[in-house]
This record gives sequence, C-alpha cells and structure tokens, in this order.
Amino acid sequence: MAVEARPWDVKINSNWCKQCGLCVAFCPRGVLKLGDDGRPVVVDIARCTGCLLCEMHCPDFAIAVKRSE
Amino acid sequence: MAVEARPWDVKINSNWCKQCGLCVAFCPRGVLKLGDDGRPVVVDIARCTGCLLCEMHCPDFAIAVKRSE
Amino acid sequence: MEESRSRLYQGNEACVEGAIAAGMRFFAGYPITPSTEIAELCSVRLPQVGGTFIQMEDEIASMAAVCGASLAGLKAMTATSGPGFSLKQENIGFAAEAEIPCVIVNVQRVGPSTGMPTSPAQGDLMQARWGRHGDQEIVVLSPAYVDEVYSLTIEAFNIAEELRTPVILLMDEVVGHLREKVTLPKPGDLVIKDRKKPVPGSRYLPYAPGEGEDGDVPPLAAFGDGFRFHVTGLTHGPDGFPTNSPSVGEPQIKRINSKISSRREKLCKAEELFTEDADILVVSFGSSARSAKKAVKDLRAVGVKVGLLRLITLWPFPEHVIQRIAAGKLKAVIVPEMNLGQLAREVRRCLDGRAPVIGVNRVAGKLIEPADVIRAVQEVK
Amino acid sequence: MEESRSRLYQGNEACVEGAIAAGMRFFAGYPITPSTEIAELCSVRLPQVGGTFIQMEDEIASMAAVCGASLAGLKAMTATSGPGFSLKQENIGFAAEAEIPCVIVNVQRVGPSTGMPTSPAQGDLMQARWGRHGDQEIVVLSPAYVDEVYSLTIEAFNIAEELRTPVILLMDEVVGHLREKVTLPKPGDLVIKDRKKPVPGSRYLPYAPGEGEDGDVPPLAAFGDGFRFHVTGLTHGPDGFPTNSPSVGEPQIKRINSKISSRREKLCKAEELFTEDADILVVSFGSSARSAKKAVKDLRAVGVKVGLLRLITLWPFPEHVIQRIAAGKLKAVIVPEMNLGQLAREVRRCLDGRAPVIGVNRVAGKLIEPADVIRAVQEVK
Amino acid sequence: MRKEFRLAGAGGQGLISASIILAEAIASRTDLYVAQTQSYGPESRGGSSRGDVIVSDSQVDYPEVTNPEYLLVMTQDACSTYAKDLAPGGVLIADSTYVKEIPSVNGTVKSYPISERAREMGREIVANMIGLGILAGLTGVVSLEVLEEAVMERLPKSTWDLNKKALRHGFEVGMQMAGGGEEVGEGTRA
Amino acid sequence: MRKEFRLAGAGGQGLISASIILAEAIASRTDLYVAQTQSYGPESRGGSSRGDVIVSDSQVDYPEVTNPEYLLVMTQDACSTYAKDLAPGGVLIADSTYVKEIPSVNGTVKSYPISERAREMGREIVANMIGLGILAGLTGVVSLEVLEEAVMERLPKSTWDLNKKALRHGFEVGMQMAGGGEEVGEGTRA
Amino acid sequence: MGSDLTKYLRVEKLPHIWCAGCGHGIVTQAIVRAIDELGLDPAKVTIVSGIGCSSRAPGYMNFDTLHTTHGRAIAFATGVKLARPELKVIVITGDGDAAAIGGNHLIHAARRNIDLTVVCYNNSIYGMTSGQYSPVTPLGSFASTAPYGMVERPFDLCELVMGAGGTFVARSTTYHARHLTNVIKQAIQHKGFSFVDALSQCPTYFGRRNNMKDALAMLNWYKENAVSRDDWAKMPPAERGSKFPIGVFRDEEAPEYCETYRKVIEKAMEEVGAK
Amino acid sequence: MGSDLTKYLRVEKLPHIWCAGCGHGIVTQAIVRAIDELGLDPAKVTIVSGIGCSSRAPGYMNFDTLHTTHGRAIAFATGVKLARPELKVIVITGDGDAAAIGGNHLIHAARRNIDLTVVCYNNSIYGMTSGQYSPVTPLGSFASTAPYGMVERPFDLCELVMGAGGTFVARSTTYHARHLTNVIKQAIQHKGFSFVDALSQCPTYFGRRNNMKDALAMLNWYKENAVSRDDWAKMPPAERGSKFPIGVFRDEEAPEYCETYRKVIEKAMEEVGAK
Ligand SMILES: Cc1ncc(C[n+]2csc(CCOP(=O)(O)OP(=O)(O)O)c2C)c(N)n1
Ligand SMILES: Cc1ncc(C[n+]2csc(CCOP(=O)(O)OP(=O)(O)O)c2C)c(N)n1
Ligand code: SF4
Ligand code: SF4
Ligand code: SF4
Ligand code: SF4
Ligand code: SF4
Ligand code: SF4
Ligand SMILES: [Mg+2]
Ligand SMILES: [Mg+2]
Repeated sequence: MAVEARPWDVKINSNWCKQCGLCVAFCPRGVLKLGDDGRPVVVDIARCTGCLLCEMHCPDFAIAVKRSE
Repeated sequence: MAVEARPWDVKINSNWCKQCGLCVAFCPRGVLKLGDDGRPVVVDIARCTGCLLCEMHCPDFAIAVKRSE
Repeated sequence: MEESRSRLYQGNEACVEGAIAAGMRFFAGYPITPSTEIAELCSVRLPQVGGTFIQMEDEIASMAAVCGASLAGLKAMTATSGPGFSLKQENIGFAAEAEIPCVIVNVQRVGPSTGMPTSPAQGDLMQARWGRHGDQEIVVLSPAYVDEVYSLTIEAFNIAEELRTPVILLMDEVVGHLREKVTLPKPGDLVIKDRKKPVPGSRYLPYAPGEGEDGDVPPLAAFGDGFRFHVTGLTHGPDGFPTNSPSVGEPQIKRINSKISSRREKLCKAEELFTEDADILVVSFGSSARSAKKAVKDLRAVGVKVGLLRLITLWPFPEHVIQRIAAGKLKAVIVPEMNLGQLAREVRRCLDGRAPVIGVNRVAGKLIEPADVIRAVQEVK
Repeated sequence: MEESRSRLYQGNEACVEGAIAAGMRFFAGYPITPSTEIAELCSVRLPQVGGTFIQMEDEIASMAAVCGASLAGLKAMTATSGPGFSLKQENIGFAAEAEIPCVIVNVQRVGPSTGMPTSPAQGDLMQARWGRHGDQEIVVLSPAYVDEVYSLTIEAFNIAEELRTPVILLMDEVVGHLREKVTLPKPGDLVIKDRKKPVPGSRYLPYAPGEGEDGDVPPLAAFGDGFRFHVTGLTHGPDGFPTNSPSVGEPQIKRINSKISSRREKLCKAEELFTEDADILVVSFGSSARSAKKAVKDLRAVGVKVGLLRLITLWPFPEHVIQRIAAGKLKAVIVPEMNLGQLAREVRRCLDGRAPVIGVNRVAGKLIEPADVIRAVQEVK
Repeated sequence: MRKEFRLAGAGGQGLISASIILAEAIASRTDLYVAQTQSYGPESRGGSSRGDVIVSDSQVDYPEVTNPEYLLVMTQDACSTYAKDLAPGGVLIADSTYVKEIPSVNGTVKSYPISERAREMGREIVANMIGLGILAGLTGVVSLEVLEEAVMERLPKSTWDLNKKALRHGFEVGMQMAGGGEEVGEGTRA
Repeated sequence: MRKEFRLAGAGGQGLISASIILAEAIASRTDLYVAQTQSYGPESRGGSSRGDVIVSDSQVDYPEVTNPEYLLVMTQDACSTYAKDLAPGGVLIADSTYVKEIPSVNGTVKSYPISERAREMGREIVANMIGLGILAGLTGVVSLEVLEEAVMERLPKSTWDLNKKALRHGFEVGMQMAGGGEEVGEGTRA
Repeated sequence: MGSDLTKYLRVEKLPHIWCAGCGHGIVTQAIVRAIDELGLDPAKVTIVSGIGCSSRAPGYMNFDTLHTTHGRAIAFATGVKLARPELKVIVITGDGDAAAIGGNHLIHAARRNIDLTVVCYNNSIYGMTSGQYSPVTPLGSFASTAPYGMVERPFDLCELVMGAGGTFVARSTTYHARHLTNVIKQAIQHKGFSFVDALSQCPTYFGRRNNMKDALAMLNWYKENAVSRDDWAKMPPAERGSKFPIGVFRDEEAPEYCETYRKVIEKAMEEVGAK
Repeated sequence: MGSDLTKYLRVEKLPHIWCAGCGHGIVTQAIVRAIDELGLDPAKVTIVSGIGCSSRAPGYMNFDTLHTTHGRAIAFATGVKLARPELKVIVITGDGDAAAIGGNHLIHAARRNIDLTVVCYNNSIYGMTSGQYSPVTPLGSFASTAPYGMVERPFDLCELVMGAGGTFVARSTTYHARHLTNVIKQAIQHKGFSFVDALSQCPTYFGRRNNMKDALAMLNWYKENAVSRDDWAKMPPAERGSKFPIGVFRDEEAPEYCETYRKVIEKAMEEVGAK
C-alpha cells in the first residue's frame, strides 16, 4: 500500500510540556528544536515522516502528531 | 571396611508410639510385627541389619535402633 | 426441599446462610480457627447460587479482593479471627475511606497474638473500633444466639449497603461453633437493602453528598457500568480525585465519620431485661451476655433488682441507651466480658460518674459463668 | 569532632541519634512518608557504629525482623507511618505476648487509609493502644519538641528493655520533619537501661515471674547464649511452652498487662503549666500541644486562669494526673488534637463527670492554631 | 426444663456426629430449644472427643454443659475424665466394651456393651447410633421416628439401613433402662 | 523575640537548603532557639519549594510560619503566592532576576538581581547563598562567620569558596538594605 | 497512528504530578495506545493500581480506575475480575509496589492464571518516597537507603513471575516505546495472567544518584543495554554485564481461573438443581 | 547411625500433637539427624517456625526455638541471623505458611541469599486448620475449601524459589527419609539461602479426602511418583502425569547477605574512623 505523501501536523501542548527535551532528542528528522522556554518548537515540518517517535516518547502527553487535514 | 556382625537392639517407646504401623511396613527384614495394641513388637531381632528404615520412618521418634552393647 | 423452616445451624453456618439470604455473592477469605467453617461453607454454597468463593493467599489479599468485588457490584464478605483481623485492618480502612460496602466477620478467639485458637474471647472489641490508623467510625454488630447470627448478618449487609461502609460482625468462638435452632423467615419476609446507584447518563460524583434523607451517602456505581469513575484511598474531593486541600478533605473525612455517628440511635440495637426498675445494671454482649442473662434471671427470681442490657450493636456505642438507664438511680453497673475490661471502659465513659463500674473478666478461654456474675452482683448489693 | 554539643536536628534525625545513643544496633524498616528519613539515616548511621540496617520487603517483615534481632540480643527498632503501622499490628502483638523489647516509631500523617502522606495528624492515638487483637497494655510516648524526640527515644528503649515490652513512639509529621536545636547530653550523663539476663547455668524459665522489684518482668536470654529456650505467640506457661489451660494462661495474660498498668505512675510523664490554679484546663499532646501552649501563655498574659497539661506518656493513660487536676474546680477541659476527639474521649472517661470536655479538632492536615484554642477557651469562659 | 447431655469418647467413634443428630432432630422436629457444642482443637484430633447437647423449653442462656444429667462414655478415658461432672441424680451410660472401671458417682450408672453390639451388627462405627438411641429411649426427649429422619438427612443413603437398625436397637435398650435395669451408682434415677 | 523567615522559590534553587543552613548556624552557634520547616510532598518535587525558619529567644511554641517578617522570593510564582502573607511591617526581598511583578504589601520591598549576580559569580546555583547572606545581613540574626561555618559543615569542600563568596556578597547587600535602599511598599522597616 | 489518545485521558487532571522526563508518562501512553489499537470498549476496562508514582497513572486515565493500598493492587484486581469477568482488568504497579510489599500477590495471581494484565513501571527505585532501594535496584547502585551501594541481589521480575507459573511474561523499556506498546497489546490479548516488566526511568532519584544526568541519558542506557531475547540466549554469560533481555519470554496457554471457576459454578448449580 | 537423637529433643514434651502417621515427625527427625551428622553445636542452632502443624516442630527440638506468626518465620529468622550471623538458623514451615501467606518473605530471602535453611514440610494442605487447599494442592484434589475439586494451579515451590534467585534448592519426601536427611545436610552446609521442599504426608486431611487410606498409602504414592532430577529431565512431558522430580535442583555460589553487609559495616566504620 503506497502511503500518500501528505504532510504532518505536530501539535505541542505547552501547558502539559515539562521541558524534558526527549521529543527533540528522539526526532530522527530534525523537525523539532528546543525553544527558549525549554519547550519544543517545530522548525521543519516538511521533514516530518509521522514516525511518532516524538509523541511516543513524550512523558507528558504533550505532543500529538496527526496528518494535516 | 568390613562391618562387624554385631547384633542390633531395636527399642520401642510405647508412650510415644501412635500405632501408625509405618515401621512394620518399612522393615525389609520382617524384624517387626504389629502387636495387639497396634504397636510394633520385635519378633526376630537376629534378622535386623541396622538399616534404620524403621527408625527414620517413625513419625513419633518412638523407635531407636542401636548396636547392642 | 424446604419443608420445615427450622434448622439446626452452627453459628458460622448461620452467618453464611444469612449472608447468602442478604444477597452476598462474593466471599474471599483465608482459613483461621474458629472462623474457618464460614470459608468452608462459602466454598460449597456460593457456587450453588452462582456466586464466587476464593481462598486468597492471605487475609490482606482477602480484604482487598472483597473491596474489588464490591466495587464491581457484588455484595461481598470476608471472615477471620484475631491474627487475620489484625492483618485486614489496613484494607478495612481503605474500605471506610473509599466507602465500599462490605461485611467483615471476626470470630474472636483468645489473644494476644496466636493465643488460644480454639478458645473463646471478646478481646477485639476495641480493635474493631480503633484498629486502623486515622479517624473512622465503624459499625460493629455482635450476636449472642445462632438465630441472631442469621438475622444480624443480614442486618450487617443492609447497613453496609445503605451507608456505603464496611460493617464488622463481631462474634466469638462460642457463638461461632455453637449449634442452635434457627427459624428461617419466609423469603418474602426478609428485608434486603441494596446500595443506591447513580442515575445513568448523569455526571457522577462518587463522593458528593446529595440532598434529602441519607443524602450524606453518595450513590455507588459499579465498575463496568459506564460511569468511568475513580476510587482512591488518598483524601479526595467529591469527584473522587485526591486533594491536598484541608478545606476539601476535612468535610470528606467528617462525612464518612458522621454517616455513622449521626445515626447512632437508628443503628443501636440492644436487648433489655428488667432495666426499668433495676438498681443494679449488668451490661454485656455476645456469649458472655448469655451467662449474664441467666444470672439476672436467677437473681430476679430471688428478688434482687437487677437488670440486663445486652448490647447487639457495639459501635457506634449506645451512649444514649446507657445514659437513659443510668438516669434512674443505679447502685452499680456490672460488666461481664471475656477481656480485661474493654466494654467496662466505654460504659464508664458514658456514665460520667453516675455509678461505679465493676468488671467481671476472664481472658484465657473460659466462658464467664452465671455464678461469676451473681457473685459480682452480691458483692455490691 | 563533637566540639559543640548543640545541633540542629530534624525530628526524625533526633530519633535516630537518640536510638543509637540508647544502644540500638538493629533497624528493619520500609520507607513511608513522613517517617522515611528515620530509615534513611539508619542506613547511613548504623553501619558506622557496627550496627545493621535492613530495608525489608514490607512492614510486616520489618516488625518480624525486629523481634528476631531483639531475641538474638540486639536493641532493635522500626519506624513507619499510618498504613505501615496498621500492617505491623499483628507482630507488635507477638512482641507483647512474647515479651520482646523493641521500639516502634509511628510518625503520624493524615488518615484514614492513604490519606495525606505529607500532612500531619494525630489520628493513631487509639490505634496505638488498641490496634491489636486481644488484651495488651502498651507504652506509648509522644514527643512535641525535637530535643524531646531525642530524650524520649532513649526513654522508649529504656522502658522496652526494663519491661521486656514493645514501646511505641508516637510522633506526628510536624515533629518528625521539624528542625530544632538539640543539646546533646554528655555520654556519661545518659541513663541507659539494658534487659535483665538470666544467670548462666541456671534453669531458665523465660516467662516465670521472679521475686522482688520488677519481679514481674522475667529475664531475657539471647538466642545463642546456650539457654536453648522456646518462644511462642501461643498462650504459654512460665516455661514458654503452649498451654490450653485457662489457669496457666490467665496469669500470663494478666501479667503482661499489669507489667504496664501497675506502673502507671512511674511511666506517666507530662508537662504542666499553670495547672495549680487553673479553672479551665487544656489537655493536649504532640505538635497540637505546642499551639495549646502558645494559647495558654497568651491567655494567662491577659489574666485568663487557664492551665495546660501536655501529655508525654499517652499510654498507660495518666488517669491519676487528670483526676488530681480535676479535683480542684474545673469549669471545662479543652482538648485540642488533630483527630476527631480520641484524646477527649479518654479524658472524659477519667473525669467521671467532673467537668465537661470540649474538643478542638482538625483532621485534614492543618495544624491546630493557637487562635483555635483561644477561641474555645473564650467560649466557655 | 433444661437437660444437659454429654457424649464422650475417642475421635472416630462418631460421638460429635451423634450429638449433632440429636440436636438436629430436636431443632427441626420439636418445639424445644437446643444448643450443641463440642470439643475443638488439637485434643479433638485423633485423641478424645466430646459432644454436648442442652435441651430446654425456653431459649438456652448459658450454652455450656458443665454437669450433664445424661453422660454417655464410650472409652475408659472419657469415663475417668467426665464421670465426676455428672449432675447429682444424673445417669451415666457406659459402653462396657471399653469402660472397665467406673468411679462412684452421685447418680445412676447404666452399662451396656455398645461397641460389641455394633460390631455384631456389622460395623463398629454404628456404635454411636446405639448410644444415641439409648439416650433417646432413656429420656424420651425425642422419638425414634424423629431421630431416624435426622439420620437420613445427614448421612449418606447407603448407611441408612444399618444406622437405623442400630438406632432402633439402642432406643429399645434405652427404654428398658428407663424402666429399671442394672443400677450401679448410689443416686436416684433422673 | 520571635522572628519568622520564609525562603521561597522553585525546586532546585536551594532555598530549603539555605533555610537549613540558617537554622543550623543559629542552633549550633548561638543561644537562640530555632525551628525550621519546609514544603513536602509532590508539590515540592520539581515544582515550588519553601523553607521556613523561626528564631526566638525562648523555645518556639507554635512551629509554623504563617506571617513571615522576612520573605525572600526567588520566582514570580513564589512571590505571587506568598507576598500576601508578609507580616505587617515585614520585609519582602525579591530576586529581580525572576520576580517581575510584586503585589503591594503592607511592608518593605527590597529587590536585587540575586540569580543574575550568582550567574556572574560563576554558577547560578549559589543564588541561594546570596539570598541567605542578604537575610543575615539585613536582620543581623547571625554573623557572617557563623554562617560560613555552617556552610562548611554541610556542603562539600569543593564548593566552599564559591559559596562563601556568594554569602559574603549577599551579606553586604543585606547590610546595605538595612541601611535604607529602594523602598517600594507602604509599610515601615521591620 | 496519529489517533487521538486524549479521549482516554482525564485531560482536566493534566499536567500530571510526575517529574520532567519521568518514564511513567511514556508507559502510560503505551498502555493507552495499546487499548486504542485493540479497540477495547473503554467502559469495559478497569485499571487498578497500588501506591507509588507509577500507581498514580490511573487517575489520569479515563476508565473505571481504582487506586488502592501499597502492594495490593493485584489482590483488589482479583476481586474486580472475579466479580465481573467480562471486564478487561489492567493493573498498573511499580517495582516496589509489585515486587517488594506486593510480591506475594504477584506470584499468586501468576500461579492462578487469572486474566489480569500487570504492567510494572519498573524504575528500580521507590520514586514516590524519594529514592530508596527496591528489590530490583542493581547491585552496587546508590539509593537513599543504600548509601554505601546496594548490597541486596535484585530480582529478575520476569524470572520470578515465570517461576511462579505466569503464562505470559515480557519486558520492554521506555526507549523501545513502540515495542513496549506491542508487548502490552499482546499481554492484554493473552487469555490468563500476563506480566510486562516495563523499564521506566526515574531521573529524579535513580538517575541523579547513579551518574545519569537526565532522562535522555537513562533512555540511552536502555538502548545500549537492552538485548533481544534471542540474542540474549546466545550471549555468553561473561559478556552480559549490565545488559538485559527484552521481548516476550513466555507465551503459553493454560486454563484461565475465571473460566475454570465458571465450571465450578455450573457443577454446583447442577448438583443442587439450580440449573 | 544409631546415634541417640533424643538429646536434640525436648523429651518431656513428647508425645507430640501430630496425628498418627503424620509425616511431620519424619521430617523433623531428618533435620535433627542432619544436625547430628554435621556435628553442629546445639547452642548455636536456632530454629524458627511460623504457624501450622509443621510449625509446631520447634517446640519439640532442643535448641533456641522461635514459633512466630503465620507466614512470617523467614522474616523473623532474617532478624535473628543478621543480629547474630554466627548462628545456624533453620526455618521450619509448611506449604501454607511458606507459600500462601508467607510467599513474599520466601522469595525475598531467596533473592537476598541470606544464609538461612528453609525446610518446608509440604503436605499440600492446611493441616492445622483442618484441610483447606494450599497453593500447592494439586489440581482436581479435594479439600475442605475445594469441595468441587481444586481449580487453582499449584506452585512448584522449587521453581518459585529458583525464579526468585535461590542458590540452593532441593526436594525430597518422607518416603526417601535418608535422601531427605542428606539434602537437608547439604542445605545446612550451603553458604547462602537454601530451600528444601520436603513432601510430608497428612493422612488426616489430605489422604482421607483423596483416596489414600493411610500414611503408608501416601508414602507409597511418593515412592511411585518421585523421579530423580536427571530422569525427570529426560522424561517426555506427556509421560510426567502426577510424577515429580526429587533431588538437588540448584547448588550455586553467590555472595551471602550477612557477609556482604559485614563489608558495608567495615566501609562505614572506616569512613568515620571508627576502625
Ligand atoms: C503500607 C505502605 N507502606 C509504605 C508506603 C509508602 N510508599 C508509598 S509509594 C512507595 C514505593 C513506591 O515505589 P514503586 O512501587 O517502585 O513506585 P514508583 O514511585 O517508583 O513509581 C512506598 C514505600 C505506603 N504508602 N503504604
Ligand atoms: C494470620 C493468620 N492467618 C491464619 C491463621 C490460621 N492458620 C493456622 S495454621 C494455617 C495453615 C497451616 O498450613 P501449613 O503451613 O501448610 O501447615 P500444616 O498445618 O499443613 O503443617 C492457618 C491458615 C493464623 N494462625 N494466622
Ligand atoms: S513524528 Fe517523527 S519525524 Fe515527525 S516530528 Fe515526531 S519524531 Fe520527528
Ligand atoms: S517530550 Fe514532551 S514534555 Fe518533553 S520537551 Fe517534548 S513536549 Fe515537552
Ligand atoms: S533397622 Fe532395619 S532391619 Fe532392623 S528393624 Fe529397623 S527396619 Fe528392620
Ligand atoms: S512407626 Fe513409630 S509410631 Fe508408627 S507404629 Fe511404628 S513405632 Fe509406632
Ligand atoms: S520521582 Fe521518579 S518516578 Fe516519581 S515522578 Fe519523579 S521521576 Fe517519576
Ligand atoms: S492434621 Fe495432618 S499435618 Fe496436622 S498433625 Fe494431623 S496429619 Fe499431620
Ligand atoms: Mg519504582
Ligand atoms: Mg501444609
């Protein structure tokens, strides 16, 4: 089954994020970077493959990766 | 080491014996028999080999097998 | 099959039959003399009525399983004796805090510690009330007759369900092992109470007191019913979630206590004999009270103005009953019990000095005899 | 190293240092807030003095290991809080019945159940006395100041060893976590008591009362000393072997109780402030008593004739002290405590109606404030 | 009316079971009140064994038997232990198969070779039923029919015939005893 | 004399540790009485953190700080939470590195960029020592020497120099504050 | 993938009380994801826990949830399951909760083969009470009650549960979040007792004291030391060192307790003619 | 052989309370004989037990003896041993005592490898309380709480202890009294935790309900079903049926807890200059 090359949305809930940095460390594509407040910011969404590594390693349920509508 | 053919003494403590019959059942040489009161009696000490099977299977510490003096 | 409705039951058996009649469908226990027959009979009887018996790995687990089963919707019971009762305390406390209806039977034997497993005692009276850390009122019922074991077990379930609380049935070895006639009520004559359930579809706050009568007892949903609620032993708010706020926690702790203390009059059952005109009062419970009754009858027969108060509800403590009787002039109150004076201590507290309290005590397995009580009465006369 | 003899100690730390000064060389515990620092410090400090610390798999095992170590000759202690204290009850009962000296520390937190682990309470007062099945008096000491934690821990060991009995040190979270100055006594100034040992070579009856002062406390040999004696939690005779005879068992059960009850006056420590001429008495203990003290001082400063009785020994209950004070005319007795009235209930019992008892109670983690006490006094004035 | 019964002997003689059957018969088939107790604990395991029954026309208060009016003893040990407790004027029934020496009591003594008779009937195990029958026949506290019903309710069908036979035999012996018979003690009939 | 101190901020800022050092210095090296308490529980883990000290010339009765005379706040959160509790006439000391908004209080407010200064000294972690020094210098409750001894007793040798430097700096700042400085509140000096 | 997991969460209770970087959130997410991927009816899932940081998880999970006493979760869960066998009952526990105070309930539930899924959030420390050693703290590690280094030998929890007769036993780590989710799915689907040893970092107490500066360092440690079950079997013991196996160690069929007990009920009811 | 064992007994307490034919006397004799054959100093032997028929044994044994609470013997023994490591501490326990209520202490002592010898008098029933099922009652057997036949799967106690990390684990039976004595000897000599699963007949409650008419029948059952460890390993599972292995299943060296703790003491004392 060929996966459609639809872009991804990475949503960060900064109220829940505790600035542990794991998401940034786990993203294999450099999509995320730590912002000034210690929370991740999406810097290159185009590179996102939707691998979910960031989401699954976030201890705070603070990242949601979804296909963009 | 040759074992001396000394005879054996089999002492039964009838105050402790609870008449379970195990000693009689375990004696491989027919040395013991159940008496009228359900306690073992020594019927043929000469055949005793000092194997201790009776003593070791008595649940009531009621049999002591010793070399006779 | 049930032609005759009179049966010879052992106390422990009457407890099981009463429980099943009350709707008990889950029993988790661990054998211990002299309560073991309760577990054994449950293992036979429960599956016959579609219920579940399990012998857990220990008493702690038994009490835990009872809480779990009750939260999943079944009326649940456990039974034990002294050492096991000590072990159950932590999880009885959980049941009190989380407001889980259940019945705990303690058939008392001689303590302290392993004591005398086959001999009767009444030494767990205070433990039943105070055995757990933190404040928690608890209902404790104590039968003296086998037919009373039957009816009081039903009562224990009714109270547990109505008040969402653990209830302790405190028997003693004599009552547990004794066989007596029990006349079974016709099924329709039984009053059986069930826990209040939340209204389906409504927002459910499992610890929010409501309005009206018994409004202080929140309804209890069962796991699996779709309410998806949370239960915790941490001090919690009306929604069941933990709180660190004294102002949220305090009303909750007070409510679980006052659920019981505010119903003192309703919950307190007692048998009174010749108390109206007594100038000496005998107060007792359980099997000791049977000796006391014999003594009181014998003494009345020879004209001694003595009365008997047999406590059936031990906790909440029937202060009001004792005070009512003590309002008349009492020369003395005599308290026969198989312990070193636990009931006497409570009686004294309620009397506020209105009469001296004299104990009649035995602690190593010998039942108190009527003669012991008679002697004590004659000494104060 | 020890230039200065004044130190800032946390309550829990003072407990450990007091215990080590008393000769404690074995600690078995299981972590629980707010007592955990006691275990942690023992793990550091005990091996430094050649002692042994072990974190057991649970509280039951901890209490068991403490009994075992004490029987093998070491002064032994455990520490816990509410839930763990509930679990230890069965084996505390064993220690009472088998007369094993040891110290159990309970740093109280809010209950019931898991409650509020980091908030203070005094809800285990009655449990400390009544938490076990069967009759067993027990000594319970309750410090209010960190330096008192130090001295009272030593006292607890002394009593345990002298009376061959478990002793409970009942602290609360405030006292356990508070840091205050402790001025250490010079080693020579410490009074340290050790258990009486049997005479080597003599026939040893480990439960036979002897003659003379403290004759009701039989000497205790250590395992491995060659006496080859038997210890059991079954009711036993003077030789330590089980008995089914009420006439052998009853004296034994009564002796272990009266070892303590008969020493009430000797064991009861309390602090009195302005009690001679008080017409309102405040009775309190632990950290609540500190608020009470502040209130009493403030009220005295404005001429209110109020006095303070701060109980240091909670059990045996200082009936005689309360009765002595109540012999004067008291308008009321006010009892501030962080529970729903456990101490007040006992005070009422001892007063026999001589004065009304008014509780000042908080139960969800907020320390009672001096203002609460002042308000209560003003209401009865 | 309050009557105390004690059935005592060795574990395995079925005396506890007999006491329960007696109590059950009374409980479910008469208007009398009844209280049954028994020995518990290690001593009841293999060793001695004891079943007590109190029958009364009102609820039983004190539930223990201290001075039985009717004492059935089926071992020498039981006899030696309990004979002294016999109520003044009570009846001691001894299984003469095992009881060889009877201390003097302040009541009536009846002897009968209960176990021997049971053995003759086929199985010594039904000695308890003979003993039970004797007690009932002697005292009239329950009828034979009622006892038989109780037996049938509690015991497996395969044993009914033999048990009922033993019961009946005992009942007759008991009735005879009531009518007089070998008196040994110094006391009067209960 | 009874004086209440509160040191509040975030977990990791070392304020509990500072409060203990303050109490320890007083306990072992002065004749004063002291009582130290702190926040416990989940909220003290990672989140906010609070150390309280009561100093008195007699034994401390009520051991809790309710209305501190001296309040050191090192986060905006701590300031917002505790400022309202300041005793009338008390002194609020704010770490202006993090505290940007100070509610009006019935006392004196002193601001100082504590954390910034610590960072400049080499490690922000010693901000607590600056804060502690300020409290001591401002109130005179203990001498610098005594505080330094307490630090050396409790902290590893490798950290002594920097900690003492921070402490000394704070102490000087505190003494200056005591001598006057930017008053913000409406109250008087404690 | 990309499914909205927040519907299984009590979002109003978030953020949770766990420290930054704590592994417990990762394991919790794995459980919730497993439930989602299996399509379980949330009204028929009950989550039971004991006491510990780990045991606070159910409070954030939108099912029927029961936060019990320390160590007793499995015993409570046994009652729930027996009373209502149609429920999926998942137990969340910690290494202290499950293996120290609760060890007995763990082995007995495994023995009975009752259909519970136990997920042990194993951080080899007591997190909630601030870092005391647990029965799985490695030899030589430091903990607040092991100031001279841990001297007790640790359990291998999977070996323990297998020794007790457990029929499904697996291990994974928060590093292997996808693998972890998969073994939890298998565990839930297993008919009978299932146990997942889910290694979860506690940076605050375990990491800090044992030279792992943050959560990432700990996850990297898992990465470097975890070995697949099959590789582990082939690895000479001398080489194992700090390494440990992950994967499914046992997946066996055996009669499930509730079902067996059903038969007792049927038999008993038949005997008395109730059926 | 033929040595007078009564010197290790409290003869004035005999006859004991056990039923006629009860295996517990045979196991007790085996322990006493092992002590005798090893030539241990009786003053340096402490016997600790829990509650049960089995646990009454120490009362008849002339050493320092401690009869504790149900299930807790091993925890008490841990205290004795740690307080006085020079003592030989032997724990006598039953299958209920050791494996039901006491299971947690058993596995933790095994894990710690503390030098205790635990002899479990395993009659697969609760004797003292009159015949309820225990965690080792075989499937399908009858017990007073298993009136419809046992439905819980039993532990293999040796597997359990090995799963927990036990370093010496063995099984024998009262039929194999000499073998039993020998494995107890080995167990006592083992440095570290040792466990002996000593199968012991309860004719009164287990035998009677399960078609074994007396003690002899039960011993014969042991004879017919016991298989040596090595034969067992070779036996195809399908043939095993009611058979079970006896022998020493594990005998490994590992650091003993008291000794390791000694080193902690030395280290700590050195640090503070006390040594
Ligand atoms: C009976 C009892 N004992 C002790 C405690 C204290 N306590 C709470 S959590 C905990 C340990 C938790 O460790 P673990 O299960 O590993 O969970 P973690 O916090 O590491 O996730 C302890 C000892 C308690 N609450 N109850
Ligand atoms: C806390 C507690 N629970 C239950 C009991 C009752 N009890 C005494 S012995 C026993 C079981 C004994 O079984 P086991 O250990 O196998 O010994 P056995 O009698 O078979 O030798 C039980 C449940 C008790 N004494 N204490
Ligand atoms: S889904 Fe994968 S690629 Fe996209 S941001 Fe997350 S980790 Fe990076
Ligand atoms: S992993 Fe989650 S909590 Fe951590 S930094 Fe990223 S979004 Fe924040
Ligand atoms: S020693 Fe052996 S041969 Fe001799 S009587 Fe005993 S069993 Fe028989
Ligand atoms: S084995 Fe012992 S108890 Fe049994 S009959 Fe022989 S001597 Fe008697
Ligand atoms: S203490 Fe450890 S386990 Fe607990 S929340 Fe923090 S990181 Fe997680
Ligand atoms: S009941 Fe069983 S285990 Fe107990 S003494 Fe009798 S035969 Fe032995
Ligand atoms: Mg953990
Ligand atoms: Mg057994």
